[in-house]
Amino acid sequence: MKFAVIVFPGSNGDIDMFHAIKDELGEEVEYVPHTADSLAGFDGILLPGGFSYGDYLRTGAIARFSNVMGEVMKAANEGVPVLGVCNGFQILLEAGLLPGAMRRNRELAFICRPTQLVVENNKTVFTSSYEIGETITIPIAHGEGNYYCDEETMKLLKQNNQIVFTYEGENPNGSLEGIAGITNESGNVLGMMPHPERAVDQLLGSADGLKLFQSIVRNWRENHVVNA
Amino acid sequence: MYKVKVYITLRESVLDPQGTAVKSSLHSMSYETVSDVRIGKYMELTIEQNNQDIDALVKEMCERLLANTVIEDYRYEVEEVVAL
Amino acid sequence: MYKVKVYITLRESVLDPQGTAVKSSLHSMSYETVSDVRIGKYMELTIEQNNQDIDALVKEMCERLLANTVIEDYRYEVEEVVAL
Amino acid sequence: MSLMLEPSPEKIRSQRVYAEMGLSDEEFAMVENILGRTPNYTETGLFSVMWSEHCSYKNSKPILKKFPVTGDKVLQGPGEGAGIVDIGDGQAVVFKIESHNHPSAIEPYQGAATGVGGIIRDVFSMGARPIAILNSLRFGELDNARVKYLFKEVVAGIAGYGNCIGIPTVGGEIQFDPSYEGNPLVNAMCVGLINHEDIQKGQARGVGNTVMYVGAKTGRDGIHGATFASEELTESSDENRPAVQVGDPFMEKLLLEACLELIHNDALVGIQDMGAAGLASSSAEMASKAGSGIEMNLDLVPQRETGMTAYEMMLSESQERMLIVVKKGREQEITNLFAKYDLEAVAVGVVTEEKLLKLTHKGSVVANVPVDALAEEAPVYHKPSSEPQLYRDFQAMKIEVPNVVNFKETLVSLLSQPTIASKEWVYNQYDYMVRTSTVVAPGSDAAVVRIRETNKALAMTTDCNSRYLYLDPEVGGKIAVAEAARNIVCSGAEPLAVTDNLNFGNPEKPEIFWQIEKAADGISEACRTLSTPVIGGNVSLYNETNGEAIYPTPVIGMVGLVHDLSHITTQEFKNSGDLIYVIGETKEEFGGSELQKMLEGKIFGQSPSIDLEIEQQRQKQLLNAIQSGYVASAHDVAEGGLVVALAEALFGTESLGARVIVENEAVTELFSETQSRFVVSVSPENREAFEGIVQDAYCIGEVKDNGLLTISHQQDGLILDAKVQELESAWRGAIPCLLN
Ligand SMILES: Nc1ncnc2c1ncn2[C@@H]1O[C@H](COP(=O)(O)OP(=O)(O)O)[C@@H](O)[C@H]1O
Ligand SMILES: [Mg+2]
Repeated sequence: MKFAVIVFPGSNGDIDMFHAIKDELGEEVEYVPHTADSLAGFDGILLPGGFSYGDYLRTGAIARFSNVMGEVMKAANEGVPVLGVCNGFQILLEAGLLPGAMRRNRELAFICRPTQLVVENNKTVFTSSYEIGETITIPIAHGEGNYYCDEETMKLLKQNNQIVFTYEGENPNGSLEGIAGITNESGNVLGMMPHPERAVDQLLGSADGLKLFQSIVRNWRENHVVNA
Repeated sequence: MYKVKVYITLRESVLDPQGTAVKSSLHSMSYETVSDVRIGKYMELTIEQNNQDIDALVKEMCERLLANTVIEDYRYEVEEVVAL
Repeated sequence: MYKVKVYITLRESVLDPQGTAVKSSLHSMSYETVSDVRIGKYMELTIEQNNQDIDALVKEMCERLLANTVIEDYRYEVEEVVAL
Repeated sequence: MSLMLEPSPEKIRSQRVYAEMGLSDEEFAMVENILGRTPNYTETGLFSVMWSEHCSYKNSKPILKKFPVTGDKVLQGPGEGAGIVDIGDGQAVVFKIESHNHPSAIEPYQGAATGVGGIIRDVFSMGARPIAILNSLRFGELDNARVKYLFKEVVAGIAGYGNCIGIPTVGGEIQFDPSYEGNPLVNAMCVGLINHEDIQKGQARGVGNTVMYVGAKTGRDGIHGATFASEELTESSDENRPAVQVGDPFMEKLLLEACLELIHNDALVGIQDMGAAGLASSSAEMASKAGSGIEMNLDLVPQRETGMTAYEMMLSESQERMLIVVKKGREQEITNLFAKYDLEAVAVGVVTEEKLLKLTHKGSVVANVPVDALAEEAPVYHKPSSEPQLYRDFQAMKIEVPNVVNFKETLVSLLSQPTIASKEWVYNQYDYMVRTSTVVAPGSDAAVVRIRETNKALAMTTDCNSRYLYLDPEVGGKIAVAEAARNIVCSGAEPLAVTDNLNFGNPEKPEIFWQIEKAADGISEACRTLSTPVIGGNVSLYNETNGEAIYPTPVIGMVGLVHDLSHITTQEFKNSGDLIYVIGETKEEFGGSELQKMLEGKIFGQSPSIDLEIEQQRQKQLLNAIQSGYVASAHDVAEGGLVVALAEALFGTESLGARVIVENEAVTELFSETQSRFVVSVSPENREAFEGIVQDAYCIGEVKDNGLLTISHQQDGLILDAKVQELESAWRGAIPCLLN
C-alpha cells in the first residue's frame, strides 16, 4: 500500500508520519507538496500535524485553500482513506470534509502529554484492529483541540456512529463530549487530535498507535484482493 | 480605494474561553463591574479597486476565508477613500 | 450599564505576520486587489456601573491588561445602555 | 510620517549625540581617530552597536579568555554562530545558548519567542538541522501579579515559537528568587545535528562574489536592541519601545528548510544570521572574518516600511533574516531556491578587496568604515575588580544545622517550593515530542534525543544554582558545571562540551566584576577537570533593576553522547526489591540550600564545597556502571538534598515506595546539599558488580511496592513515613496553585 504525506508550508509532523509508515509499519510512503496537482497512485492520504501557514487567522484556514486540497477532496469522495492528525484534522474541518470546528483549548494553553483514548467505534477502516471500548495511550500536542459542533450535527455524529475516539478520564481541552476523533459519514475520512504516528515505538513511550495504521493496511488489502 | 473593517466574533451560542479568562483576570484586578467579555478579531483591509461591487466582494472573502461561519459571525464596514 | 468596544491593533511599525499570511492567501485566491491586511483584536465588554468615570476606567483596563502598549495600540468606543 | 533630520557630524560631536547611542567620549575619539574624520550619523550608529557589550564583549573578553576551548573532538570553538563537537560516524553536534533577558522583561511573550528564534538561526546558519531546544529561566517569587504574568507569558512565548517551528523543547530549568523580580532571565539553547562536510562558516570570501539578503523584510523593529541589552533596566525602559520585535516562527520554518537546502548548493560561500545589530553586525563580521570588505546598496534591501533611513536599516533587528555570500553569477539559482519556499533572496552587494564596509543609499555613500574596526577593534576594558565585604562575611559565618521538628511536613513544604516543585505546568506547554526522537522527555535529569539511523543519542541539560554563586561565585561556578555533567552522566551519556551564558549585573561595579571573574575561574577549572571544553556562549551583563543586581547566573548548557540506546537511564526507581544507594558522603552543608531559604527567608554563609577530582572520578565510575548495565535508575542529589532526590525517584512510578535507613545526624543526612552525590537503584543480582565499579556507594535501603517513603534513623527509629501519592500531589500541584 502506498501512502502520501501531504506537506504544507509549516507542517512539522510530516517527518513523524513518514517514519511511522516507513520504519514501523513498513509500507511505501512519499512526501507530497501542497502544490501537487495529482494524488493518483496513492492508496492512503495522510495530513500531518504542525502549523500550516503558521496557523495564522485560524488553524487550517489557509492550508485548506492549497492547491493539493482539491485532490484530497476528490480522493475523499472516491472513498480513499484520508487521515488528518492534529493540524491535519483542523484542515479537514476547515475544508468541510468533516463537520464542526475547533476552538482554543479550554485552559487557553498548548498541551503536550500522553492521553488515554477510548475506541468508541472499531467498525471503521482506521480502527478495525482495536477492540471496541479498548483504552489506548496516544499523546496530544495542540493549542486548539477543543472540538465544537451544533446540536443538530452532534445528533448526526452519534446516529451515524462517527465518533471514533474520546478522551478517557479528564477532558484535556474542553472538547464537546470529550471527542478526540471523528469520521465523515461514509467513514473513509478520519480526523483526530491525538497523534497515533507518535505512538508507534515503545522506546518513545507507546506503540498503541500502530494498530491504527495496520487497520488501514489490512482493510485496503482485503478490498484489494476482493476487487482484484 | 477602500478601507474595510471586518469584525469577527464567536457566535452567541459558542463558549468563549478567552473572554471568560480575561473577565476573571479583570475581576481579580478588582474591576468587578465588568459583567461580560467577548473577544473576537478585528481586521483592516485596504482594497485597491473601484469598479466592482465591493459589498459582494467583502462578503465573499469573509465567507470563504476570513470567518468560519460554523462558529463565527462577521460584520464589516466599508469606507471609500479617494486617492489624492 | 455600558457596552464598550475595544479595538487593539499592532503598532504601525510592528510586524504583523498574521496579516501578511492572510493577504498572501487572499492573493492566491485571486483577490489580488487587497493591498494590505492588518489583524488585531476586537473586544466587547459589558460594564455594570454608572457612577464612575467610564473613560478613565476603560483606559486603565486597556493599559493594564487588555493591550500591551509596547507593541499594541488601542482605541475604544463607549455606549451607554439604559436598562429597560 | 515625520521625517527626522539626522544630525550632522559636527552636531554629533558638539552635542554628544553619540552618548545617547551608548558610546563614551573616549570611544568616540577612537572612532574619529580610526576614520581620520568625524563619523556621520549612520557610521556613529554602526560603531555604537558593534562596540556595545552585546556585540563586542568589550568588558568580558578578558574573562572569556580563561575558558578552555579546545579538545580532540571540538570541530568549532567560540567564534562562529555555534560551537561544534564530533560525535563519530561523520556526524557532529552543534549547540549554543543565548539570552533574551531585557526584551522579555518588557514584552515577555515576544521577547522569549524571538529569543528562541534567534538561537535556532545561530544553529542552522552553521548548516545544522536543529533537533532540540532547551531553556533556563529566572523569575522573582510567584507571589505577585507582575511576576506571574511574566512567567506565564515567557513560557507561552517559548512554546509559541518552538511548537510552531516544530523543534521539540526538551528541557530546561527554572529558579525563583526575589533578585530576579524586575529582571527575569530568559536563556534559550538550541542543539543541532550536522554531517562534517556540511559545516558552514559566516565568511564573505572571494572578491566579486555577491552578498544576498534572504528572509523577512526589514522594518523599524528592535533598532538598537544590542545597545539596549547592554544597559540596565530603569523605570523608563517601558518607553524604549522599538527594542522589542515580533517573531514569525512560520517564516523561520521556511527559512530553516530553505537554508538547509542551500548548504548543499556549491554556489554558497558563507552564511550568517542577522541577530543582534542585524545587517550591521552580519555584514561587518562576515567581511572581517574573511579579510575582505563588503559594499552594499541599501536601496535593494527588502523593506517592510516606507522611508527607512540607512541608519534604521543597518541597525534594525527584524527577525528571520540571513545574510549569505554566493558565487558571482549564481544569484538567480539562489533566488529560485528561496522562491520555492515563498522567500525572497535579493542581491544587495558585493565582496570587495579593501576591508571596508561601504554603504550607498539613494545614490550617495552613507557609510564607509573599516570592517575590522567595527568587528574586531572595539576597545577592551579590564574593569576594576574588588572582593565584596558581603563575601567575606559569608565566609566567616559558621552555619548551624537547622532545627527540623517534623521531617514529613518539612519534606512536603520543600516539595512545594516552586524551585523544587514539578515543572509540568511549564513543559506540558512545550511540544517536546515533535520529530519523534525524544526518548527521555522533560522531567528527568537530562533530556535524551535519539539520532535516527544510528544506535546513539544525545543527552542535554541546562543548569546553574545561582544561590551558591551569590555566596561564593568561584565554588558556585564549579558546581554549575559539575551539576550539568552529573545530569548528563545520570542519563547514561558521556559529557562532551559546554556552552555558557554569563548573566550578571553591571560590570562597571568592581564587586560585580569580581563575581564575573571568580565565576569564570570556577567554570574554567571545572571544565578542565571534567574534560568539557567551552565551545561557545553568550554574555548578558547589566541585569539590574534600579541598581540591584541579579544573583550571578552563569547558566551552563551541556551536551553528552549516549553511545548506545541501551545505556539510557532515567531517575525513577524501576522495580520493587532493587537496592537503593547513595554515592558520596554527606557533610553539614546548608549555605544557600533550599532548606535554609525556606526556613530563614534568605540565604547566607558558605556554599557547599566541591572537590572536582572526586567529582570527576565518581562520574566516571557511575557512567561505567551504567554503561555496563548495572544501574536501574540514577538521579543526582541537588536542591533539597537526599530526601528530595528520593521522593523524585518515586514520582511517576506506578506505586513504588522506598524504605531507607540513615545512620548519621538526620537533618544533615536528609536535607544537606553536599555536592557530588547521586541516588541510584541497582537490582540485587548486580550488587557485587556495581559495588566493584563505584566506590563511595552506600546501600541505604530498598525499593518497595507499597507506595510509601519511610525513613528510619539507626538510633531514633522511624523519622519519616509518607504516602508517595501525598508527596507527589504537593509537588505537582505547587506551581498551578501559586498561579491561581
Ligand atoms: N560566555 C561565553 N563563553 C564562550 N564563548 C562565548 C561566550 N560568549 C560569547 N562567546 C562566543 O563569542 C562568539 C561571538 O558571540 P556572539 O556575538 O554572541 O555571537 P552571535 O552573533 O551568534 O550572537 C560566539 O562564537 C560565542 O560562542
Ligand atoms: Mg538533576
